[in-house]
Parts: sequence; C-alpha cells; structure tokens
Amino acid sequence: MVLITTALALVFFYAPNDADQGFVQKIFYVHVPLAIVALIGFIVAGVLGAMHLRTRDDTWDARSYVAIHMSVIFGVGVLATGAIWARASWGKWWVWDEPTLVSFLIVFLLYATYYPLRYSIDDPQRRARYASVFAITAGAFVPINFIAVRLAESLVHPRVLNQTAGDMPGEMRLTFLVALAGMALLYVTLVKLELTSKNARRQLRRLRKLLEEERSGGAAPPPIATVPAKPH
Amino acid sequence: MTVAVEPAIESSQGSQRARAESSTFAVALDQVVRHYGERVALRQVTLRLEQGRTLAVFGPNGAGKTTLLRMLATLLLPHEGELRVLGHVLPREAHRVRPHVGLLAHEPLLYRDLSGRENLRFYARLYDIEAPEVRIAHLLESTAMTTRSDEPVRNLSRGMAQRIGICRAVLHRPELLLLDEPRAHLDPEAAAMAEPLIGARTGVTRVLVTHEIEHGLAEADHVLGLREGSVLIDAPAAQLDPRDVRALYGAGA
Amino acid sequence: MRAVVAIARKDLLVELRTKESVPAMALFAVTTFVIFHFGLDRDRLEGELAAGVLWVTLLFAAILGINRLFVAEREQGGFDGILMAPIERTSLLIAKSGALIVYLVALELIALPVFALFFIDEGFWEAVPRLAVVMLLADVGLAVVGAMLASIAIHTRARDLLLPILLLPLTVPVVIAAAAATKPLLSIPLDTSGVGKWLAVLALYDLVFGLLAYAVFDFLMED
Amino acid sequence: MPALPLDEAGKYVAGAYGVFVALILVYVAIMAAKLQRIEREIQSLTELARERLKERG
Repeated sequence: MVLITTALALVFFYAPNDADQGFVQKIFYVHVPLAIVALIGFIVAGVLGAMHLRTRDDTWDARSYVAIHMSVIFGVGVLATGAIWARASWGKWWVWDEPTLVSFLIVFLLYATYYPLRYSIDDPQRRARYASVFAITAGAFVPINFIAVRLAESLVHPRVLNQTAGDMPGEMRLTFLVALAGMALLYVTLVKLELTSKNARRQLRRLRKLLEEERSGGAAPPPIATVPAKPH
Repeated sequence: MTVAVEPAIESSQGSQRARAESSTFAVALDQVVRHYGERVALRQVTLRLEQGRTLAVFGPNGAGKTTLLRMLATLLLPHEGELRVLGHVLPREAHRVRPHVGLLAHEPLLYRDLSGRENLRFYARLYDIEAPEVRIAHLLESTAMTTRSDEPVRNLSRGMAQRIGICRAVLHRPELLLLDEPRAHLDPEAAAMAEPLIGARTGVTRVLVTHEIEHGLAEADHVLGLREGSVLIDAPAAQLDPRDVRALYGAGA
Repeated sequence: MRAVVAIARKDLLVELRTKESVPAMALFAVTTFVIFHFGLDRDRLEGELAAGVLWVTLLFAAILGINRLFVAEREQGGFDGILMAPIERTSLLIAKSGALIVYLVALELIALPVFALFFIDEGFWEAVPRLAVVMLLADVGLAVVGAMLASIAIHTRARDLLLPILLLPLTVPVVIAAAAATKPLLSIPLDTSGVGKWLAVLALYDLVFGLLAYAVFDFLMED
Repeated sequence: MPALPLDEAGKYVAGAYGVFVALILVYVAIMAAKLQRIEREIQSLTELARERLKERG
C-alpha cells in the first residue's frame, strides 16, 4: 500500500512537468481524472449494493459505503478544481454551460443525501439494505442524468469542449492516461485504507463487548420451568 | 450446540429426521435469534406448538413477545435459526403461509377514514375471499357491529374498533391465529361475543400474548415465558402455577 | 393485479373521503404561482420561463402528495395489514404509483388552467394535447420514483424530511426534460420542434426507474 | 481556451493542485486521528484482558 502511494506521488509530480503545453490547461490533469474516477466509483458502488442485496452479506454494503464515501470526497475535489478552472478560463467561479460539471453537481448533491439516509436508520440490517437500494438507484441515475443535462445544454450551446474527448496530442494523452491511472490507484488505495480502518473499529467494538459481557457473568437468566412439547 | 462427531451421512439423516418431525407442528422454532440493531430481541428461542393447540406467551414489556408474533406473521425475518409455520420454512415460503395466518395486533390495522365494512371489504379483496359480503355480514353480526359498520372507524370507540379488528383478523378463516392481547379494550360482553371467533373452542391453532395470567393459563395448552429475549418457561399449562408465571415479571425472581 | 386494484382503490377512496391531499396540492400550486408572479415581477410568461415556473411548482406540489400518501398509510394501517396479505409486495409499489399518478393528473387539471389564466395570453389551448403527453410521461416518472423513495424515507427516523432531499436531485432529469419539452409549446408562436427528443428522454427515465423500482422494492418492505 | 499570461495562469493551476493536495492531506489527517483512537482502544482493551487474566489467577 505504501508502495502504491509513493509511486503515485512520483507519477503526480513527474507527469504534469512532462507535457508542457497549456497553462491553465494543466488543471485538466487533476480535474478530469478525479471526475472520471469519482463517477466510476459511484457506479461501482451501485454494483456492490446489488451484491449486498443478492448475498445479504454486510461486507458488500461496507464496500459500497466506502466507495460512495471516497467518491464524494473526490467529488469535492472535482467541484473545487472545476470552479478554479472555470475562473481561470472564463473569469467566473461557476458556469452553467459546462454540461459535465453541472451534471456532476447534481450527482454530487444526490450522493450527499446518502449520509442522512444512513444515519437515520437504526437497524443495521435495514440500513444496509436501504443504503444498497440507494446505491443502485443513484448508480443508474448517473448516466441518465448525464444524457439529460448534455442534451439540455447542447440545445442552448452547441459548443462542446472538445479537449475532453479523444483528440489531443500524444504527449498530453500519455500524461492524461498516467494521471488517470494514478488517480484510480489512489482511489483504490484509499478505499482499502478506509475499509481496513472500519473493520478494525468494528472488531474492536466486538472485542470490548465480549470482554465486558464476560465480566457481567452469563447472558441468560436461569429457566424457571422447561418441559418442551413432544410429538405424540 | 453439539459438535457432530459422527460421519457426515448419518448427521444429514439426523437433520432430515428433525426436519420431518418439525414439519408436523403448526409452529416450530429452532434456535431463532432476532436483533434490533445491537439489542437482542430474541435469543435462541426453540419452540414446538401442535396443530389445534393454544400457546400462551407471557413476559414483561420488552421480553420479545411482539417480536415473536411479528415473526410468525411473516413481518419480521429471523436473523439466525430455523422458523417453520404451518410446515413452511420462513421467510422463503412466506407466500404459502400468509393466506393461513391471522394477526390481531396491538393496533387494529384499520383505516380510520373508511368505515368498518369498507375496511373489511378491502382486506377481503386482498385475501381474495369468496362471497365476501356474506362473510362480512356474518362477522359484523356476530360482533354486534352491524349497526355501526358504515361509520368511519375514527368515530368508533377503541373497543368497537377492536371488534372490527377481530373481524379483520379472522376474515380469511386462518389456520393460525396470532393474538396480541385480544381482550384489550373489550368489555366482558364484547369479550364473550369474540369468543366463538378467536376463543379456544374455534379449534384453530392460537398464539396468545397476554398479561392476564390466570385467564391465559386457563386458555392455553402450552406456555412460553420470555424475559429479555430468553425462554424461561416452556411447559404444559397444566403443570404450571400462576406463581411460576408471575416470577417472570418479579425482580430477580 | 387484483391486489393492485384493491390497494389503489382503497387509497383513492380514503382521498375522496378525507379530501386531504389533492386540494392541498392544488392550493399549494396556485399560491406558488402567485408567489412567482411577485418574485419574478412578471404578469405574463412564455417560453422557458413559463415552462420552468410550471414544472418547479408541479414538482414541489407532487412532493406534498407523495409524502402524505405514505405517511397516512403508516399512521393507519402501518403497512402491516398489506404486507401480511397473500399478495406480491410489488403490487403495493404499483398501486401507490397508480394512486400518485391519479393525484398528479387531478392536480394538473386544476393547476394548468389557473396557470394559463394567470400567465398565458394566447395559443395555450392549441398546446394542450401535446402538453398532456409531456405531463403524463413526467407524472409516471415522478410517481414511480416518488413511491420508491417514500418507501425508503418512511422507514427512517427523519421520515418526511428525507423525501424531498432524496427526491429533488433524482428528479432533475424529469424537470429538465419536461421543462424543455414544455418550453416550445408555451412559446409564441407555438413551436413543436424538438419536443419528440425530450419525450424520448422522459420515456427512457420512466422505463429505467420503473424497472429499477420493481426490482428493488421487495427489499424495502422486508424487516 | 483563451490564453492567459503565464503568471496569471500559474496562480490558478497552483490553486487547483493545492486544493487536491489539501484534500488528501485533510483526509490523511482524519484517518490518522481515527488510527490514534483505534490505538487507544486497543490499549484499554489489552489492559482489560490483562486484568481478566489476573482475576482468573
């Protein structure tokens, strides 16, 4: 895990230096990979949620939760870097005619409600089930939302920001791909870290409960009378 | 839990025998556990109830009585253990159990803005009952509710709503009746009227949750005593003294 | 199917008896129009502004009705009676969505003429048949997603608080598509180009979330 | 993309990457705090277990 992180740091400080064109355009290398990874994370979380509903195994729900959690954190980065980019390019902190950014904001707002949803369900089984349903629904929502917003914006502004598409010079593309891979690795690493810490905390709680229960001496009170029914 | 030391084939035969045996009972629970969050509502409850018998469930508040009833009514999933109702495994075969179970819960499960008759009609449609109007008229007659059956339930007293609730619970002629304090809010006369519908002489298997110890013991064939989710009493009613049951409630016992 | 009809009929009967939801929704919508009049300081609306005002108002009014339908069920039957009956759980979803569609159509029957009276000068009635198609498709989407999310929200501690914040972002595509489809219809002169594309988006949304709700609903109803 | 002078653009680029680094730093800090809590918990549980062993003799 440490290895991945250091490799990532190397990639990060090396790659942008490589492609020397563009000035503001460099934000692209952090903004777009962040966004792509976050969105894929959301969709993966939906699949993980479906796995939970299928198996009823709580570890799938925990994975789905952590994936959404990390994607939301990445989402904060996306919106912040996006705003800075907009300020640099268009002189405004926020523009509504960048369909991808607007879609992302909507998706981000939707996933922000994941937390109040989780926290307001007490029963763990039900919480896991409902959170999974949310993850699936929201995961399906991501592409639909992008279709709708893109259609809406291109109606007013046929101009499409083409540098996000494939046609960029080889050097830039290489940097971009490396940045994307690095970001994906960072995501996976952080998800693992968070999952490990969550599991550690849960097991500690269980251990404490076990130790304390032993002290209070025995769980069940003694029976008063038991003569179970027998078949005749 | 004993560890199986015998060869695998034999142990699987053994469990098959246990399953065949448990399917002859109307209600069979094996080591059933249910949590609510961190709290354990039922811990390893094992229980057998024969067809046509009445089980009285006693226990202080929070003992798990309602949890048990809701589980038998297919409303709650067991978290561990095996649960069979009328020979079907829950929750997998819940759809086979549902047509034959009637629950009279704490709440009468009626829509307050509809009349008693409309409520019964609604449930008759859900249960797909034949000749619903005849059945409804008969039930309303036997609970002496015919004259007030077209008023919205919100205008009825709690006891009258309970009478409609009883009609609702037995509407589809269930084979297993789950009764949560059925006589609550009923005056003696109404309780007597309800007797042919939900009483011991119906011949239906019944699970009766109650706090009236003497009455419950008189009604029951078998008794289950719960406290904090654990079974403290599991014995024929004839072998029990009201004092044994009272010990469930008493501090320390 | 028998169960779907029974439950939807029961809900509509309760609504007819109490007259709780639809009148409240309609009153809310009309009041919101008045507020928009002052907030925007406009006597007449057309094009995108008209479409926006109409759809935002309808969406918020819909949230009122969705909340009420599920809160009332929980307060009275508590869902137990229906869940114990020998029926498919999804018939509850379909019945509730159906009842919501009826609510929304009733709301639109009242709100749309008032909207036209307040804000639109001419050419409105020509647009009505096409507008009806847009509304029906949008209603289906709102009702299905609303019923699914309300089933989630009703079982949480926050209850009716959670529904709007879950529902609003999820219905953004409906509002985008419905408003975009409505805009040319409320423009002067009437212009029907581009409406078909948006109807397709609405239909896609209805289809995807309809299937999704159908697939996951069982998990929301077990305990 | 309208070209901005380099010094002007540099500020924004630095800002964007700064946001990214800051985000990760904040996250790491939070995780560190959590790790510390876990460590403390382990410590107290170890003591509890040791006590228990002593009781048993």
